[in-house]
Amino acid sequence: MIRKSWLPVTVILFIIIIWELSSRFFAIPDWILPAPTGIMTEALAGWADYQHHIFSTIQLTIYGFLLGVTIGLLIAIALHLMPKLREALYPLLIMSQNIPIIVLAPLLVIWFGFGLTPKLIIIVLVCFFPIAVATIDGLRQTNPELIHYMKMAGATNKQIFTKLELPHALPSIFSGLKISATYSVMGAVISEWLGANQGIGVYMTLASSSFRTDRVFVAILFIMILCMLFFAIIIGLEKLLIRWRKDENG
Amino acid sequence: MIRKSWLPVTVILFIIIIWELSSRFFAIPDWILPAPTGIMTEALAGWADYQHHIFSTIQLTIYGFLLGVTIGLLIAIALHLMPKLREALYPLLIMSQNIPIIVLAPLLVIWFGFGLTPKLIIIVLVCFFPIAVATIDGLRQTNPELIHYMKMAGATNKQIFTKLELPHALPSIFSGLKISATYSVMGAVISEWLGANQGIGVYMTLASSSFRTDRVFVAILFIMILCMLFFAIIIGLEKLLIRWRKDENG
Amino acid sequence: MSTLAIKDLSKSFGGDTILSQLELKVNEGEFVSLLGPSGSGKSTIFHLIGGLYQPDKGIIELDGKDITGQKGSISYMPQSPSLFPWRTVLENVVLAQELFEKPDKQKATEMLTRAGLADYINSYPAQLSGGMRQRVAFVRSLLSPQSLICLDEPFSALDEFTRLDMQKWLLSIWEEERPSVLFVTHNIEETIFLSDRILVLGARPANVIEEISIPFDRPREESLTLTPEFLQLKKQIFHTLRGINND
Amino acid sequence: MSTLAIKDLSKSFGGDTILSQLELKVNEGEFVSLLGPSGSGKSTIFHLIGGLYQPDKGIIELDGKDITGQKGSISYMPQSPSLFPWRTVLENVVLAQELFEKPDKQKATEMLTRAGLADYINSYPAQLSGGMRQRVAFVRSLLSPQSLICLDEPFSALDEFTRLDMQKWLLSIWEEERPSVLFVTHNIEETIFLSDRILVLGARPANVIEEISIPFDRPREESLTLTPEFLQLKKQIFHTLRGINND
Amino acid sequence: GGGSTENGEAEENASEELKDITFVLDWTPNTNHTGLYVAQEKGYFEEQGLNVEIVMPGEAGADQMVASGRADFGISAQEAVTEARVQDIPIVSIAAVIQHNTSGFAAPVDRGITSPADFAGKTYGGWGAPVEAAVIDSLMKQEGASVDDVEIINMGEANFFTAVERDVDFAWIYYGWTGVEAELRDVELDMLYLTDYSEKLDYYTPVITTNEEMVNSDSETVSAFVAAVAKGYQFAIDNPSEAADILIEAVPDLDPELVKASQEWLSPKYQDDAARWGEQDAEVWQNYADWMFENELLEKELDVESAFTNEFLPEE
Ligand SMILES: Nc1ncnc2c1ncn2[C@@H]1O[C@H](COP(=O)(O)OP(=O)(O)OP(=O)(O)O)[C@@H](O)[C@H]1O
Ligand SMILES: Nc1ncnc2c1ncn2[C@@H]1O[C@H](COP(=O)(O)OP(=O)(O)OP(=O)(O)O)[C@@H](O)[C@H]1O
Ligand SMILES: [Mg+2]
Ligand SMILES: [Mg+2]
Repeated sequence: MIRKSWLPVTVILFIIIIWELSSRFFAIPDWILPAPTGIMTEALAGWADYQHHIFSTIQLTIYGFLLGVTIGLLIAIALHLMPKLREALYPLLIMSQNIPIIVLAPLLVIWFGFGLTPKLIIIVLVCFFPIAVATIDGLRQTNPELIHYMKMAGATNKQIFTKLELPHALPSIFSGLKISATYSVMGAVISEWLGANQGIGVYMTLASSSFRTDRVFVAILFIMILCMLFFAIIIGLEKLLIRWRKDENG
Repeated sequence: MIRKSWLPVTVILFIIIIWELSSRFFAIPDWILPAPTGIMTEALAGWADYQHHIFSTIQLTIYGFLLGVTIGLLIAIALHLMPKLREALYPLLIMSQNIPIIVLAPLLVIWFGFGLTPKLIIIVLVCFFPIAVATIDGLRQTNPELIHYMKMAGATNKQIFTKLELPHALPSIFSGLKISATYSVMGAVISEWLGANQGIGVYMTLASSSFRTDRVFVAILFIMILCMLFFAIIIGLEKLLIRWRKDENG
Repeated sequence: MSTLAIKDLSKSFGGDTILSQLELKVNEGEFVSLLGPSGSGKSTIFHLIGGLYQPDKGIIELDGKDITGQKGSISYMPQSPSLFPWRTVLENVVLAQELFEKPDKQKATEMLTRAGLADYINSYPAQLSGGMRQRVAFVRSLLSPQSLICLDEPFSALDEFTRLDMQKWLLSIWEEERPSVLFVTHNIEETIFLSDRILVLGARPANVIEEISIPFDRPREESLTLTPEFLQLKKQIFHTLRGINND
Repeated sequence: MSTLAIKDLSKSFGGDTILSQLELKVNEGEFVSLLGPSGSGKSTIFHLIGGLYQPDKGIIELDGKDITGQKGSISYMPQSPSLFPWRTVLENVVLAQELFEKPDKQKATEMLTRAGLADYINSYPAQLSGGMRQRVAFVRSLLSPQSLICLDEPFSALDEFTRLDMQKWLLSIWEEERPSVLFVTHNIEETIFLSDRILVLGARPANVIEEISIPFDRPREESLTLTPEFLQLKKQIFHTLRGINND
Repeated sequence: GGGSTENGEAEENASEELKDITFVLDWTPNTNHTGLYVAQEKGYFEEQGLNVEIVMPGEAGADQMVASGRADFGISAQEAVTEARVQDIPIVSIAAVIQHNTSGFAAPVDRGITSPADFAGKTYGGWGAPVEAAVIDSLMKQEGASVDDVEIINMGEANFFTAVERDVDFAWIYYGWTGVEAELRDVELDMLYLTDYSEKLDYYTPVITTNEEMVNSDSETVSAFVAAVAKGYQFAIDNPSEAADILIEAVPDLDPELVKASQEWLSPKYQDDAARWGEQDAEVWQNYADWMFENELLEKELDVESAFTNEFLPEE
């Protein structure tokens, strides 16, 4: 892990250096694009003021992501096991991705108030879809030779599912998890625009409305860090669970 | 096709009927949630006024989606063929999904003006990621036995890619395409909030700011129809290109 | 210990009729072999018995019970090993058992050792040679709980000695537990050495064109294969098969 | 028409040494067979020649040129058919050819017909029987342009007659074009019938423990297998192999 | 003499080549913007040799667009210009669209909020800016109450009518749009205007802005633009109903009924008690900047002189 990560770190450092230099060279005003050093200064100086926003968003993201993934997996499994249901509900799944927040927000507020519920719904809506699509596709791509064997051996549908299709779909599921994890942090930030008192989303809108572009970028910095963290956790889990692949190619 | 689609149509009709009935029964005010009949009335009455918005969005979506898919595929292929590059750039891909529009929007407009470019950038940003992740994962999951054969047979890396890995990854690529197609319409709508004079996004914000909830729902109706259309085209293409799977199970 | 009776079985794929009005019987504790040209429909017969495909016509009975299209009645070894790449050898062999009862890992380990795979118990299938994978699939079928065993070319990838060893092992298990066995092979010596009865399938559409009862006593010794009676029988079957091929 | 020379080749997986200081030579236009117990390393030797694995030590030369770790020098038929599920039979057999030149579909169709697959030219692999898939892989290797052919148990899934037919076909092609052939099989009769020379591999770590030159003239007839000299040779090889297995 | 030459030039330009101008709104088009659309429709811009494109900023936000020169002119508000200038963002207010602040706190009558003291114990729905708490506090202090007793929640994307259905008791609205909509819906509101409680809060909102670059080096264009806009607003002042029709025509997706009613309400308020439309008073700027600074809403004091100018307004 450590040996491998120097390359992306180098690239990122390189980009930051280019950015800093061009900021200085072209004298780009801070309110358009602050220099990395400016952002870092603000990040360090303001830590005490904004850290509660970050922890609040982390919490929200975790709840939302776990809920979203659970729902996504359950939907995928249900639709896979019941092809009739898949036919009937697949269009609804797609539709669910096309309700703009601007419309959903008022409805959610009227139905659920300004509490945690509407925010979780937003994150779930963002997260569940990539997981569900990837899982359904993964389940359908199981090696037919192995399915034939399982059927001949007398496996019940449940056994075919748990012992064959699910492990076989794991790589696809992780592919979906990676997309969802990436979206979950942004989902949480967006959900905070829907009426929250703290969180990175709140911090960012305030910063933006008072023209503190440097703070906006501090917010983005943390969104990115969070996201990379989530992503790293998913990849770690993937490595842990899909061991055999490594051996196979080794 | 026709025989199969009655089920989802039934479900959707059922939902619409429930919605209509509860609208009437609970006397939900129109400005919170208009009844389907109300939405339809407005959709029919206003067609001449808003149809140019729809065609504008369709055009934008198609350009953006095609561009996004192309870029997503190219990135995935490049990262797959050059593992060093993958290591270096993967984190950047993830980061690209975590730049909130609120921050990006001013920068894009400052750099590219109010024209087509910034809008396309937004759609591409939304579309390319699911494609890229799904394709990379699909390419990596190629049956190692077949890769061994190809190597022994003297296939160049390019041949292994074009003759084996790419056709093998097709189902995964389609899985990514489905997710991207779903997002592309919403992406176009969002990109229109970035300063456009026409498009469903414009129509919707105008409707929303003049408290015309029925029009907002007309906009959603068309977003959904567009999205289903795109999705159907992708599924059609999938059926056309991945013929052998059907035969195999038949 | 089961009786299998196949009556009037027909099956076609697309327009091709593969099996037509096939009649076949395996008595309780009997060891029956199927011989036939490549592509004649032997594996298809297994798939029909196993309930994977529905026949176009006909009935399959196990112990007098109609099991047409019903799965899980047989212990099965497919022609290609069909191992799960993410399971170790040990996890793979207990798979069929797992479907019905708590797997007996102790016994599985013993049987893997007997099959010469002691060092590979925790390896993944991709780390094995072709013959090793076949032995894993063989052990898996022996560990299944059903009493009708269907083996589809179980020893095709083994060298003569490993093959002989496996044959003797199979016979010893068979003599002890007396399951009914339906066996597909292309090796005429093997089929004579193992079977009570041999059914020869003709070319398409396949049907049993000759039935040969093997007169040799049990238990059989390896030396049997060198006796003139054995060679005579081998020659006879050889000619029958040549007849089919020259049609 | 190529000369293959393997010198001092060693290979291990993890801690297990599979091959140790292997020496092996295939002369121009020679037909050489490898015999050895299951898991002894025959397929691994092929993988090394084909450049799939890098050896731990040693050199592989083709026509005096070092091809260690270099791919594409041999025409290869793997132990498991390795067909592409999304390609039809015809598209599959021209695959190896496609890598180097414009595929000759005319010739491919003829060869498929010769292999008894005329009716399956446009079928997908999943629609074929085990033996049919093996023949497809065999035709594919015959269509590759390289002049050293490596065949890994090419006929294991075929019945005696299809097998004999394929053997005779292989011999007729060989006699016409005189490629160098390296052949793996478990069938002793087959190996005597086909080869100029037989190399017997010992148990792990594998090395050539016996080399047997086959004295029979060419072209060989099927009747050869019934001559006493043939049976004598068969017995000899049988005993050599038994020796390995009893170690 | 000089004046006539200028006019002659302008006319000449008109017949030859129009100067392209981008104007960016603060939000979606509404009656605050009527003068612009009138100037557009009636050809006042063309008379001044300008070809104006009006764009909505969407998520991009008008102020940065104007400051960076991507847009030549835009709509903003005094509070935003103040904050922006303190952050060294070079935008300048060149005309006040409405003379007095028409915003205030609104609540459905059943909440019983008739004076700032009634805010105590109620829930305020806002957008989370510190200025909100400060304004509420300064109103409540006059009646001996404190903002500490108000629960403030962020209502995000929800609109006023939705928010007051749940949880929220009162919110900060522009009467000219949301208040008029309430009238149309027969929702009875209690409306507490800021101007009724504090002089200092009578700031200009909205205003028309441009960037310092334009002010310093292209004053001709700025003058021409402001002249056309002023004519447009003058028309809206004189002919509310006709002006509303022009806006509806230009942006047919707006709700005509709301536009008409809103225009009726707003037209007298554009110029109000000022000598001419668009006039800005240094005292108003100074007062509000001081108030913000006192309430720790600004990091440093505003240089009022450079924040706005009346120099481009047409002579009356
Ligand atoms: N799923 C399928 N779809 C279409 N045709 C099939 C399918 N399965 C088998 N067949 C056809 O049925 C015939 C018999 O196949 P089967 O696998 O039973 O042969 P077999 O006797 O086992 O041959 P082998 O000895 O080569 O394994 C073949 O011609 C094959 O092409
Ligand atoms: N990728 C791998 N990883 C680890 N071990 C391997 C791998 N490939 C082969 N082996 C080991 O190398 C040994 C030789 O394998 P190989 O496939 O060469 O045998 P073989 O002689 O072809 O046997 P068979 O006749 O059964 O096909 C076996 O013990 C196998 O477990
Ligand atoms: Mg078969
Ligand atoms: Mg092998």
